[in-house]
Amino acid sequence: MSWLPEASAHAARIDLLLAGLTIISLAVLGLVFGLMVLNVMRFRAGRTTAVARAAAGHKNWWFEIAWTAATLVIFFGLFLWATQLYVVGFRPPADAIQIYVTGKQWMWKIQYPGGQREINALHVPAGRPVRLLMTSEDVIHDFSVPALRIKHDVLPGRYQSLWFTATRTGSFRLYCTQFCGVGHSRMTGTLTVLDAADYADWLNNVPASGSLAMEGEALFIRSGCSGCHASSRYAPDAADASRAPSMVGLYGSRVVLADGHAIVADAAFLHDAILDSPRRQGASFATEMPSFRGVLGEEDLAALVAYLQTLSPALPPDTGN
Amino acid sequence: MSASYLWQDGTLRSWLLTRDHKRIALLYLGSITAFFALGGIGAALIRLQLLEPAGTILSDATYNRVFTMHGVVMVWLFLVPSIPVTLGNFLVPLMLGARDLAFPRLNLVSWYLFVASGLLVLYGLFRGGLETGWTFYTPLSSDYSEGRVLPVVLGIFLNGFSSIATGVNFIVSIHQLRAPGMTWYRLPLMLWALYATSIIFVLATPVLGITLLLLAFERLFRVGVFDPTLGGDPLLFQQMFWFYSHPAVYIMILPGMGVVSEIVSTFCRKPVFGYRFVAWSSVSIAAIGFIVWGHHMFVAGESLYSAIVFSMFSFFVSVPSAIKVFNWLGTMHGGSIRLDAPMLYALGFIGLFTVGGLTGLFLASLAADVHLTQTYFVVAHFHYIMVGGMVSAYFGGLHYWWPKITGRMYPEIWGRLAAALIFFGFNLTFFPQFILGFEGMPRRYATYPAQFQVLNVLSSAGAGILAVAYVMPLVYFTWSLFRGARAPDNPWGATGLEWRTSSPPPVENFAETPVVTTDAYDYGDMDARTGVADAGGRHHV
Amino acid sequence: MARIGICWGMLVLLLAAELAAARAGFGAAVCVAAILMVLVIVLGFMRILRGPPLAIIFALGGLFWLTILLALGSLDSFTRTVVPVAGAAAYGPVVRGGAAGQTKGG
Amino acid sequence: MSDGAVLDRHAPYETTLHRDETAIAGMWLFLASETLLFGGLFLVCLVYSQTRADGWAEGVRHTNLAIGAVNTLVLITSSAIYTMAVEAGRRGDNRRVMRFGLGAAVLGLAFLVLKGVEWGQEFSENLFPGPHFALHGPNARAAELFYSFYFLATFLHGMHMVVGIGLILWIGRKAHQGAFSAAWSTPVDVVGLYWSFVDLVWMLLFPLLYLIGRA
Repeated sequence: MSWLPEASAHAARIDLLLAGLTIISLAVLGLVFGLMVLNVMRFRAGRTTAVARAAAGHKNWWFEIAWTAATLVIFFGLFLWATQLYVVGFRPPADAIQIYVTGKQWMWKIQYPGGQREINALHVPAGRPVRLLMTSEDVIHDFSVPALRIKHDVLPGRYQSLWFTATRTGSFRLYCTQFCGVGHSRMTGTLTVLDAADYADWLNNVPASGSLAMEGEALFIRSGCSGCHASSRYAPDAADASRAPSMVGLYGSRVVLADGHAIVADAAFLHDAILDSPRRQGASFATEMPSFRGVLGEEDLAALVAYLQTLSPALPPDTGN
Repeated sequence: MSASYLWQDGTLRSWLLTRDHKRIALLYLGSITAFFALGGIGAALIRLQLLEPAGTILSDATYNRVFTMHGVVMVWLFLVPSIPVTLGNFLVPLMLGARDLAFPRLNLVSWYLFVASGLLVLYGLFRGGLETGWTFYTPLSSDYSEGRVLPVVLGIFLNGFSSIATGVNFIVSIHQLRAPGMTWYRLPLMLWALYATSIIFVLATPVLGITLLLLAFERLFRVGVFDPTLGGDPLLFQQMFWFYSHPAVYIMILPGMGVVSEIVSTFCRKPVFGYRFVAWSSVSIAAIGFIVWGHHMFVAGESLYSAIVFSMFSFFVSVPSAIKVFNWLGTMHGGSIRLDAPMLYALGFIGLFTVGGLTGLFLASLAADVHLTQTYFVVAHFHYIMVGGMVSAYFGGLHYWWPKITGRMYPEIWGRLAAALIFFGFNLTFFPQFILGFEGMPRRYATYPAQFQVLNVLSSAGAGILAVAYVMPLVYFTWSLFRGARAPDNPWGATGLEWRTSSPPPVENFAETPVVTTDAYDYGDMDARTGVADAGGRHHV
Repeated sequence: MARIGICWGMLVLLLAAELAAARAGFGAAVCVAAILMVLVIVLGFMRILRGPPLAIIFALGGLFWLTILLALGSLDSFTRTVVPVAGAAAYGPVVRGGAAGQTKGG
Repeated sequence: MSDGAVLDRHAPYETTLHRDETAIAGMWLFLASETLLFGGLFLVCLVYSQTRADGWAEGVRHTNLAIGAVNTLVLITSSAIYTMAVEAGRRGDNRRVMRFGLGAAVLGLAFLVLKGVEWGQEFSENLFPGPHFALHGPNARAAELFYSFYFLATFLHGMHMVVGIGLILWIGRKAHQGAFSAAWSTPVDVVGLYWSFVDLVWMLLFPLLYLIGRA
């Protein structure tokens, strides 16, 4: 298990605050447990000496006042420290990139200023402030990125703002952390922090909004596929095959079926596999895939297949059937 | 002196129509034990499910129903009533030196309301289920939930009346029914704690009632005052919900603090250090506890001013709690400490409550809360308060007063073993969750990324131990009813009025109305030897 | 009996005053009249001053907690800052419901 | 303890005065609790009447002021009459308790009937929130909020009226049986507190639902 990374300067400042709180807590806890154990050892019935008891007598009113006051002073310091770090969140820099985030049962829809759209994935450049403007289409969600140490509820009927400046490139998990119904634990995604050049490159290569693949991605989530099949191109999700095979790189790969027969996963294979899932050799997944025959129409299937093809970026998409 | 309250009239009818506070306490004890078991089964299912990242036994939909069931049952059908309606009902008149509570009939009505509400809630939870979590946030609960919101919400509404009835009864009894000589500063600290609890019962519960009524209205007619499509504000629901539900935390913990004060004093054979501080800290917790609820909403979209104000108040509320902890430690200092089972539970309470309180500071600190809220850190924090603290105190209290309630001693060795096991199992279950929370694992997830598995497995292992430890008292308490040694009137050599009557007490509690001439916890002979401690105790304030 | 008659008369007069004030648009005067009516009922009909002292304590306690509920409960709504969204129409999602109502306060 | 000639063996009181004061204090405490129940409604009203002022006032303007005002008068009178029953109870005059109680209950019933008529009108005018809501324009949604509040508030108050009328009828029956005496009429007092409280709540709801924002 790796320790949670700090993907921004703010994250480091929060960790310092948490460390401060932890040290104070451990000191108090040590004091309480220490006094408890000492008292028990020293004043155990039958073991107590008159001398020990006599020594126990110096308590007075001032003692109570003094330590109460000390506690209050420490608390006030903590309060100021934590508040000052919180207020920052209400003051986004004017030059921040504005990205829209829409929560919907159970996916995150992301819209960039250039018109690019994504689902359950957020790409940002390192070193530039980014401001998320968030709203919900249905219930309350919560957009949370632990690596940045930030989160905020996403409410229907109004915008919420959340801003950050990521300083470390890489992929980090994002979660919905406000319980939002059946698919709550599937409403996760990936924040990818790219350096400036990669970001520009990425912006140019996102599938345009309204494309067949884009439609397929929405279907992939809406029909429940994303509940079991990993589809994020980036770590840490890509290799997760505990529930079902990962869709990343599936298109164009060789699949060995239960009867030992090997087959290349082309568009026709994907199309048929969605309708009736084939048994793979030696596979043991936590879930069994239902048939989507009669659930998804041909247009839907085409969109899904188009989307799955984008998950094997090295291969050119073919025209399938 | 007439026969004990247990056997005076053994018919079922006499139990179901009883107005004797002691019998009502036992009726409550039976009901909440059943609910505790039910909630515990929910907890076991949750921990089983989370053994594997992909989940093991439950579908997402079922998992959501199970954790909602666990939350609703534990909060309203076990934790909130727990100590007040069992130990409180049994002890308030005994500690006051009274024959019964002020309104005996109302007391019985409150039990029937409780049972009715419990059945209604269970009907909703098991015929269709509910998947909103115990917090019922709108618009999920009002427009989007497929669960049985209405029966559960109406059940909790009824439950509120039961709480209010108990609160009214306690407050009025403590004002009106004190035995001659029982001044306010001679009251056992348990009664101060229950008085403070009752304030919350009476003044917070109705706000929950109206909030849930508004929710039910919105659910029924699909339009209502929190509906965002009408420009309604879902945050207003949260404000009103937490106006009750945060003080409800103090409903759960204050009686536990009362129990611990009694136990610590008895097993140290010393008056509680700083009696008046401890007494008033109960009342101030109840009062300040009403003005901190907004700290549940730091990331919910509440205004900056509001967040700052509530954060500051939240720091304040920890002061009276700290006063209690240090005064208990002060009580132990220079005492003559015996480590019987109740004392072990009390020590466990002090330790675990301290952890819970300190982690509360993390959540009161605005910026830290942003990272930690809605994660397993919060889950661990409130379980330290409610299970580590409150349930420990409840078990401690049951062991302490068991001889008085039943007239039988429980087996001491088993009692100590269970106490130790609960402490160990509890920490193993919930400590890893603090780390999980810091790492960012969100709460209420049926499945989770594989990186969190190790800590989850540790937590589930702890839960297994905890389950065994909780079943043990059920077994040996039952055994003791038939085979336990007969209890003397005052097995612990304690000072309260309840120990001056027989074990179990007669129907009318006291053969003669007791007259109080000394302070609570007046372990006179010992104080004569130590001298200073007693004088110190008296001159506080 | 005379006491009850007087109280009743006062209540009717206050009701009339309330209606007049409402017609004239004096919201504040309506509130004052309503509070006076409540006082007449508490003092005249419920006879709080002749009840046990506990009655007064409980009534004041209820009033105090009501104040907490109203003051702190509305604090958030009255101090909320609204996120100004520039260019939302250009590429942002459309917000459902009464966003217009949200722009008040702060 | 066998001083139970006057008092029930289970009743934990020393004297009758002690018992009566306790009952009255208990009722006041319950009313404090009720205050917070309605307090939640007042909070909703406070927030929306300020932050969605225009739509809220729009809603207020569509309530039926005539019925509201008459109902207020009815309730004031009912409360006054019941207070006379309380006075009669203190003198042990069972006949008057019954008569005044009945009068108060009839007026209470009249209030509910009028309220029902008003509701009926509002339903037929499509003022009940929902897809067919009568009002349109920029303030319509907030006006729907107001009517959500209006119907729940009047429903909750109406429920309290029903309970109150039930309690008064129970008092009337006891009075008919001659249960009260100059020495003991506490139930009459306690029910009187409750009935006046229900009246009191209406004194606050009336301006909130009908007056403030109308002009």
